[in-house]
Formats: sequence, structure tokens, C-alpha cells
Amino acid sequence: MSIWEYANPKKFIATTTPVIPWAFGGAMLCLLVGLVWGFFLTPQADRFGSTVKIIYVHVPSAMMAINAWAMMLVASLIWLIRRHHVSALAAKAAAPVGMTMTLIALFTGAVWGQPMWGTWWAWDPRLTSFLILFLFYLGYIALWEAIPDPDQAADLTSVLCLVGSVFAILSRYAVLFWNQGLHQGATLSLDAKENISDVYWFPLLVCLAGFILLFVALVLMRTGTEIRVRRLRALERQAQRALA
Amino acid sequence: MKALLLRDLRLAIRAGGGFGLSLAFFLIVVVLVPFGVGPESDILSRIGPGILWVAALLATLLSLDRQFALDHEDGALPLIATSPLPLEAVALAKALAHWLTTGLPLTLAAAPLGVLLNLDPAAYPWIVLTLGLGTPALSVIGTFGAALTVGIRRGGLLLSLLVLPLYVPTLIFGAEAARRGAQGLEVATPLLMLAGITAGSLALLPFAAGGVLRINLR
Amino acid sequence: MKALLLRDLRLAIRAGGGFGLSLAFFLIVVVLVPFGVGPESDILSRIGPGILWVAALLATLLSLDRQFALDHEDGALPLIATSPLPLEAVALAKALAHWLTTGLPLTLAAAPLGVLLNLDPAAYPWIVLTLGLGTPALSVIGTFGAALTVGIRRGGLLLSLLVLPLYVPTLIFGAEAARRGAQGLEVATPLLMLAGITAGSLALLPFAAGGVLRINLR
Amino acid sequence: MTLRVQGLAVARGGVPVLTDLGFTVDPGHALVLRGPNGAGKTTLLRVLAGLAPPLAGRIDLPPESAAYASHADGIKATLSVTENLRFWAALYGRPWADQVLDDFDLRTLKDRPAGTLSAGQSRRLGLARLGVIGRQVLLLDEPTVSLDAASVARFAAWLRERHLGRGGIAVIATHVPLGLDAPELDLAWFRADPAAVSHGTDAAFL
Amino acid sequence: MTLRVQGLAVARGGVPVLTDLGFTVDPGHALVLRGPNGAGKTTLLRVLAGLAPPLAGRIDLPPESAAYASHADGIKATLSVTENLRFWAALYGRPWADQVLDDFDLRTLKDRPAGTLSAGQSRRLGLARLGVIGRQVLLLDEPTVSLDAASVARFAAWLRERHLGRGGIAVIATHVPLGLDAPELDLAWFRADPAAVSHGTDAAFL
Ligand code: HEM
Ligand SMILES: Nc1ncnc2c1ncn2[C@@H]1O[C@H](COP(=O)(O)OP(=O)(O)OP(=O)(O)O)[C@@H](O)[C@H]1O
Ligand SMILES: Nc1ncnc2c1ncn2[C@@H]1O[C@H](COP(=O)(O)OP(=O)(O)OP(=O)(O)O)[C@@H](O)[C@H]1O
Ligand SMILES: [Mg+2]
Ligand SMILES: [Mg+2]
Repeated sequence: MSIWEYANPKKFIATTTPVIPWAFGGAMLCLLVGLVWGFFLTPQADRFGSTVKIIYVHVPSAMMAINAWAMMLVASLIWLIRRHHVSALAAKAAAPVGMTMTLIALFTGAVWGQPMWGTWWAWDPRLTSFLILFLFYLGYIALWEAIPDPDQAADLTSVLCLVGSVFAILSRYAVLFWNQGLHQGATLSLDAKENISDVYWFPLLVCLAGFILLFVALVLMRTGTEIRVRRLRALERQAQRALA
Repeated sequence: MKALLLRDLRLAIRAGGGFGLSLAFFLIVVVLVPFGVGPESDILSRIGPGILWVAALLATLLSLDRQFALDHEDGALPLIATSPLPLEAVALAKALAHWLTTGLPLTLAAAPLGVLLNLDPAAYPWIVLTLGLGTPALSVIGTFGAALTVGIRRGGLLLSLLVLPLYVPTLIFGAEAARRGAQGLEVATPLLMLAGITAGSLALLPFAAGGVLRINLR
Repeated sequence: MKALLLRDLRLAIRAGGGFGLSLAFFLIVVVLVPFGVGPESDILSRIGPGILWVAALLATLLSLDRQFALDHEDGALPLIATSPLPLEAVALAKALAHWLTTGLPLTLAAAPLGVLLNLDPAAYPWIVLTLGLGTPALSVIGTFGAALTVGIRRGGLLLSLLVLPLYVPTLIFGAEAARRGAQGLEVATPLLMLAGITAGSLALLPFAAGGVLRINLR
Repeated sequence: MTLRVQGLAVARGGVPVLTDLGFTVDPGHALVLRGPNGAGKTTLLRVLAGLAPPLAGRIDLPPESAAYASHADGIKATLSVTENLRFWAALYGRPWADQVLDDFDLRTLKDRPAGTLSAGQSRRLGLARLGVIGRQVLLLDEPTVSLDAASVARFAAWLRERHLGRGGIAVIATHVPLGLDAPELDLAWFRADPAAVSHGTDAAFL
Repeated sequence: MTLRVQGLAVARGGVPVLTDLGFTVDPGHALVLRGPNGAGKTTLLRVLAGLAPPLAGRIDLPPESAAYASHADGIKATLSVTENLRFWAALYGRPWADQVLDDFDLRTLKDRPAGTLSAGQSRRLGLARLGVIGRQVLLLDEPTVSLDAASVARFAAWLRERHLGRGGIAVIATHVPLGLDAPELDLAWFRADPAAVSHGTDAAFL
């Protein structure tokens, strides 16, 4: 019994179908608790005012945007090396979720930037990197859409994901070099407590857990859908040939 | 490889679209910018190096979709693929031909065009140096993108979309080095990074492009 | 004419290259400019309207070579020419399809993209208004240029060179009106001129394009 | 309506190819053009279709009655077979009739993107266009290239019964016999002397 | 060197087209592929040429010994006939021999830009590439399309004498007889069984 058995589409669907509702339920619960706690039960920060509460959406979505790309990278590698269809489809399934997370982070950031920095947009390194990440997602999804043959599409998007990751990291450093920013440093680092007090910290963690669960649920569900689409197409072809 | 390179160069010259296309486009962009942003020369000279870099990048981007598409349409690509030349070498030859017909003329034309943008005389050598260092990377990265989209009819859009994010680091370091050089600031770091990107792309991307071509020809 | 228009729109949507291409290119240019010229928001907001206009114009220019070239390559153009539809109507239908897939989306996308260039809020309505007024002229003029170069393989370069000078008046009045509007100055004159150019091109150029097509098909 | 050609001379790329050509095709009849490669069949058909001007001579043909079909059939790879045909019907202002799918054996392929057809299948699609636009005079350049024997016979039958049988005219350039009972014209007899002073624009400078 | 194919199954666009195909072609021999339009001739040749992977089965063929030729011949319109051929010779690392111009009757056309050739002439140019690259196994997809009778005979003679006569192999898909004394293989017999679970990537999902 190896983990690769789950790479069988049927086995994957059979295993994940019961998990999805639990993941969704957990996500909803965490988000509800985290957001209500964060929005209504925390004090207003001196410097930020009530706008600080955007953090409960902004930070988790920003983190998931990056993690989704990392997951796609791993899944692409698995496809290229072991050629498990499920992993290619999982990468495909994760992309729109990751892109949406990027958009949410960009949007909440812009909404937050207006009161904080007096502008919707600044060419801050962090913000700029996210814009570039958004373009990467766009290109990746567009490539999937453009190629009719699913295996070929999987191969090409995987290579794009590999090469793209290298350049994404390069861009990150280029952007840092290019402009000094306004944006906060990493809060969730080891010396986290020096940046942000526990009052905000705990609900944020709960929200983060919620976003992670939501991401897992969405990706599992979308992967299942992709598998079913492929299965449907295969059955259609079989039926067509039986007619001919 | 020499045969392929020579043929591509000859085709580019015959069609007139090689050297010409990208240069003309470069010229167009540089001419249009003052019409768009207004003729104040102080602003123009401040944004000059950046505009030259962006224009060069766009001109490169636009000549990319011919890289493999023409050979794909008329059926030459599978015939080249079954020749003794490995596809990695094909990609390298194509990138080289692209640079010779695009990157090199752009680099040489950048200095005279700078006049249109009221560029500071101190900026000229830096523009030429950074473009000369950076355009090979643009060609190689672009060839990889072209190889990715070769099977797709009218893949031009997709190509731009895929290649643009990959161009960002090159553009940032190139334009930054040009700007700093023009103002007499320290330029070693961006120049080194630029050279590093070019060297790395040249060493690795032909392999990626070859692999991707192989997938696309299946 | 409706049949042709519908087919072209359908092809544009199917290929994904229609709406997408020009929009993506527009976005690309707007994102690249700050990387080139640097992130200072005061400079960006000063050159913002001009950059948006130049970017829109470039995006239009680039989608032109598909106007007739695809139909020419696969042999559809002579078949269309021998149909009951006069070539003038063909040109008009093509221009209309081009505007719907290029000019219109660009106009609508200009406002959100302005945010990236730190555009003054007062500038938004003017950008949208001037682009909405000016892009039809760009499409019709471009269609004429595409008709001129249809027989030429890889006519892209030539097309840009021919069309660019024809675009200059539209660009000047369009960008000027947008800039003045943003600064609260008098805009009636450039706006009127812009509207006049659009009306004139729409009325006359389809005939020129039709005639030129007829010559090219001989 | 009769196709009548008198004293026709045609050139390609400025070089005279055929000269002194004359023939008449009556309604319900076909003419087969023969000649080795490079004889000028394609050139002649393009001139008859009005896509290139003749050097000399006259062509009697009512306007908007001819349709030209060559290897390049203007097939759009991303449109389905039916969408391709419907476009031509609409452009020529003709009603759409499903019948044509049967005539050219395309019914099983009707929803396939045209780009996925085999060589012979897409050739059939190109020919089906002729059944859709309802023109009286068909100018066909090697119409049966890539077709298998059954498809050639089917096309010949369509031509005989549905086109010529209804008073249509066809001029066909081909290297393979079509099984049509039609007179043949060998273009080798009408070769123009390339060295002769041409009647073309060169003449003004000689 | 013998071309040996066993238990081959091929697909196009994910749809299995042929199955359980097996044959052997010895040096100096040719095999003619027959079958109606859409039977899978092009698909099979592309798999043999290594341009597409087989679904199942094996193909014994030394690497870099096969050449594939189809309608699309990679002819560059702006290069002259000789320049086109010389490019292929150089790319395949072969010496250039003028002889090929005579073999394919291209001598009078040798300095013409390839774009100005007639259909049959440019087909001859496409075939001449085969004479230049010196490959042992030729995989030909409808090689004589658009050729007149004389050119077909000339090509058949070249194939017999200069290719097969020197121990070469040829697999030829065609709808018209070439006048070669070669066995024929009707692909209609090998049509993929519609009821069978496909061997393709579909199988993973069924
Ligand atoms: C469009 C604009 C913005 C984008 C794309 C963006 C992006 C990000 C990203 C990627 C992270 C970090 C995740 C991590 O690495 O831990 C983050 C965190 C954060 N952002 Fe933003 N941000 C934007 C605007 C803003 C604004 C306007 C503010 C408020 C002044 C803000 C405040 C924060 C804070 C406090 C954090 C948490 C610190 C951290 O975990 O790094 N952001 N944002
Ligand atoms: N642009 C050109 N310049 C000079 N000669 C040309 C040009 N185009 C075609 N020709 C020549 O004109 C002649 C007639 O060509 P055409 O295509 O009409 O021949 P065809 O009878 O259709 O031949 P095929 O059977 O090969 O299709 C050929 O000899 C060809 O080489
Ligand atoms: N992308 C695709 N998707 C689905 N089916 C396809 C695709 N491409 C080709 N086919 C089908 O595969 C079958 C085999 O095609 P192939 O081109 O091999 O036929 P062929 O024997 O060469 O026919 P022809 O004599 O017409 O050239 C055809 O029925 C064709 O319609
Ligand atoms: Mg011909
Ligand atoms: Mg075939």
C-alpha cells in the first residue's frame, strides 16, 4: 500500500468524496469563528483604526495565493516524473483557486491601502510581486485552456510552472531591489509577537486555518470534477465508436 | 545548426520582416510616446531610458510568434525534428537568429533614437550596454515561450501573456542599470544580475525549449 | 454583412485571440512602463493618460495584421470577394468586428488599469470618453492599412509603418483631450477634432479599403 | 446562360502562359482542362473567375454566376463543419439545406471542428461549399485531390445530377479521370511563347 | 535493415484509429497503404516517423533512418528551388549533388523562388527533398497529388531505381496507382474495434 495508489482516479474520487464535506464544514466553521472574533471582539488598533480588520481576509488569502502556486509546482513535478493523471489535474484545479486568492489579496490590499497610505495602488515590492504572480496564474490557466489534448496540455503547463517558478522568485528579488516599500514585513515570522499582539494574532490563526481548509476542499472538489470530465469524455468517445 | 541559422537569417532578410519589423516597431513606440505624454523635455528625458527599454522589450515580444509558427504552418518543423540536429540545438539556433535580427539591431538603434527622447548624453553608453547585455536573455526566454505555444493557431496573445512575466526581472535590472548609469550612481549590482540572468537563460532555457518542442510535435 | 461580422466575432472568440489579445497586451504595456521608468507616482500620474493612449494604440495596431491575412492565407478572401457582398461592406464589417473585439474592450479596461498608473480620479471619465470616441477611427484606419498590405507575406512591418503616420492626428487630439480634461482645462476643440476624425474615417475609408482590396485580389 | 471565351491570353507573374484560347460551354455541360504541370490550368481558372485580369480576349459570363474552388478552400479550423457551410450559405444569401451533408457524405462529421478532419474529409468539406452557394458556373481546380475512389465517384455523381443536370456549367482542371462524359481541352496546344513580346504591361516598355 | 511492425495500435486526437497492425518490409521493397478517406493512413505514417507515439505495439526501425513526406513540405516561398534543397542537404549533413535536379525535372526551375511554382512543380520540389537527405526508409503520404502522368511515372522510376534499387524501403499511402510492383495493405481491415476499451490515456479514466 503506497501513497501512489491514490493517484488512481477512481480511488482518488472514492477517498476524497467523503472528505470534502468535512473540509468544507471545517472551513466554514473556522472562518465564521475567526471573522466574527476578529471583526467584533477585538479592540481597534491605535494606528490602524477599524481598518485593521481587513487583515483577517487579506493575510490568509495572500498566503494561500503563494501556497497554491507551490502546490501546483509540486503536482507538476509529480506529473512530469511519475505521470499520474490525478496530479496533473490537481495542478489544473488549484490554479483558478490560487488566482482568486491573489485577486482577493490584491483587492483587500487596495481597499486597505486607500485609508492607510492614501492611495489605492503603489508600486510597493510586495504589491508588485503579487501583480506579477497574478500574471503568472493568468498565463498558466490560459495555456491549459488553449490546448485541446489534455496530456499535452499537462506536459506543457508543467514545464511552464517549473520555469515560471524560477522566474517568479527572480522577479521577487528584482522587485525588492527596484523599489523600497511601504508594506509591512512578515508578521508570521518567528519573532511574530514583536509585530502584532496576541489579541489580533489568535483570530488571525483561526482565519488562516479556515482559508487552508477552504483551499483543500476547493481543490479536492475541482480535481474530482476534472476527473469526472475526463471520464465523461472517455465514455462519450467509447459510445461514439460503438455507434460507428 | 549552421545551416538552420543561415536559412533563418536569409529568410529574415528576404522577407524584409526580420531586421525591419522590430526596428520599425521600436521607432514607432519611441516616436509615439512624446505625442502621448506631451512634449515637455524634462519629463521625457527622465523617462527616456525606461521607455527605450520597454520599447525594445515590446519589439522583441512581437517578433517572437514567427519563431516557430512559420515552420510549423508549412510543415518544416516535423522535418527539421526528424533531422540529425537535436531539438535543443534547433531552439538555440532559432534564439540566436532572433537575437541577430532583433536584439542586435535594437541595441544599435537605441542610441540614435534616444535623441528623440531628449536623453542625457551620459545615458547613451549605458543604454547600449544594458540592451546589449539584456537582449540575448529576451531572445532565449522568448524562444522558450514560442516553443510552448507552437501548436496553437494564432498563439500570439498567449505568447505575450506567458512571456511577459518571465521578462520582468530582465527589464527591471536592465532599466535600473541604465537609469543609475545615466545618473552616475552605482551600477555594479544590477549589471551583474542582468548578466547572470542572461547567462543562466542561455545555459538552461534551450533545453526547456527543446523538451517543449518535442512535446508539441507529438 | 451580418454573416461575415458574426463569423469574425465567432472566430475571435473561439481562437481566444480576439478580446483577449489586445486586452492582455494593453495590460502588459501598462504594467511594464513603471518597471521601466521607475515607480515614482508623481511622474507616473503625469504621463498616465498619454501612456494609456499609446498602449491602446499599440494594442490596436498589433491586432490589425489578422484583419485580412488569415482569410487570405486559407483562401477564403477570393471566395468572399466573389460573393454578392461588395468589398466595401466587407471592409466595414471587418472594421466593426475589429472594434468590437479590440477598441471596445480597451476602452472599458482603461479605467481600472489607470489605477496602476496612479491616475488622478478626475482623469478617468476623460480617458474613457476619448478612447471611446477615438478607437473607432483607429479600427477603420487600420482596416484600410490591412487592406493595403494584404497580399504581402508577413506584411506586419509594413502595415505598422503605413498606419502609424495615419494614427498620429487621432493620438494627438485624443491624448491632448484626455490630458486637458484631467487638468480641468478647455477640451471642446480637441474633442471636436477627435469626433470629426472618427466620423470622417468611418464615412470615407471603407470605400478606399474596398478599392484597395479589389486591386490586391487581382 | 453559356460560357463563351474568345481569343483569350493569360499571364502569371507577368509571364504570358496561354494565348489564343477559345471555347464555348453550354448549360448542362462540362469542360475538362488537361495539360502537364505548369501548363497554366490554375492561371486560366483564376482569370475565368475574375480573380486576375486577362491579357487579351474576352470572356462572356454573367456577373456573380461563377464560383472558384481550389486547394485552399477557406476552411476555418476552429469552426465546425456545419458552421463553415452555414457561413457560406449566409454570405451568398442562400437558404441552408441539410441535404448537402448527405451529398458530400459529411453527416457523421457535421459537428467536428474542421481542423480535425483528414485530408480527404476536409476536401469534401471544401467541395460541399459549392453545393451550398448555388452558383451556375463552377471553376474547379483539381477537385478530387486526396479523395478516395468512392468519394470521387460520389462527387462526379453530384456534379452530373445536381449541377449539370440542372443546367449548370463546370470547367474542371484535373490530372485524374473523373468519369464524366465531357470534352477535354489540352492546354499544351495554347502555350504562349514566353519570349514573345507580351501584351501585358511589359509591352509598354519594349 | 528491415522495417518490422508488431501489434501496433495508433490514435489521433485521442481516438484510437487502427489496432493490431503488423507487417514487415524488407530492404529494396515497398508497401502501399490503402484505405478510404479517414482510414488512418496519415496517422499511421506519422507514428512510424516518430512524430506521434503509438498506443501499443512496437516498431523496429533504426533511429534516424526514416524520412516523412506529406502535403506540407516545408517549402519556403522566398527561397529559390536550389536554396530550399541545399538547406535540407546541409541540415541532414549530406553532400549536395546536382543530380537530384534532373531526377525530379527541376533543372529549368532551379533559380525560381519556390513561391512561384505551380502546384505540381512545388510537389516535385517537395519530393526532391527525399533525394537529397538520403534516408533509408521513406514514409510517403500521397506523394503524387497534383502531379501529371509523366511526373508520376518519373517519380515511380526514381523510387524503383534510385531508392529501392539501392536497398531502401518505402511505405506509401496513396489513392491512385503508382505503377509500383508492391504489396498493398488495406487499412480498413485494422480499424480499431469500437467495443474494446481504448489503450489510450482514456483507459485510466474508464
Ligand atoms: C494590493 C495591495 C496589497 C497586496 C498585494 C498585499 C499583499 C500582501 C501579502 C502577500 C502579504 C503577506 C503574506 C506573508 O508573506 O506573510 C501581506 C500581509 C500583510 N499586509 Fe498586505 N498587501 C497589500 C496591501 C496592504 C495594505 C494597504 C496594508 C495596510 C497598510 C497591508 C498590510 C498587511 C499586513 C499588516 C500584513 C500582515 C503582515 C504579514 O503577514 O506579512 N497590505 N500583504
Ligand atoms: N509568380 C510567378 N512568376 C513566374 N511564373 C509563374 C509564377 N506563378 C506561376 N508561374 C508559372 O506559370 C505557369 C502556370 O502555372 P499554373 O499554376 O497555372 O499551372 P497549372 O497548369 O495549374 O499546373 P499544376 O498542374 O502543376 O497545378 C507555371 O509554369 C508556373 O511555373
Ligand atoms: N484531432 C482529431 N480528433 C478526432 N479525430 C481526428 C482528429 N484528427 C483526425 N481525426 C480522425 O482520425 C481518422 C484518421 O485520420 P487520417 O488523417 O489518418 O486519415 P487518412 O487515412 O490519412 O485519410 P485521407 O485519405 O483523407 O488523408 C479520421 O477519421 C479523422 O477524422
Ligand atoms: Mg494548378
Ligand atoms: Mg491523409
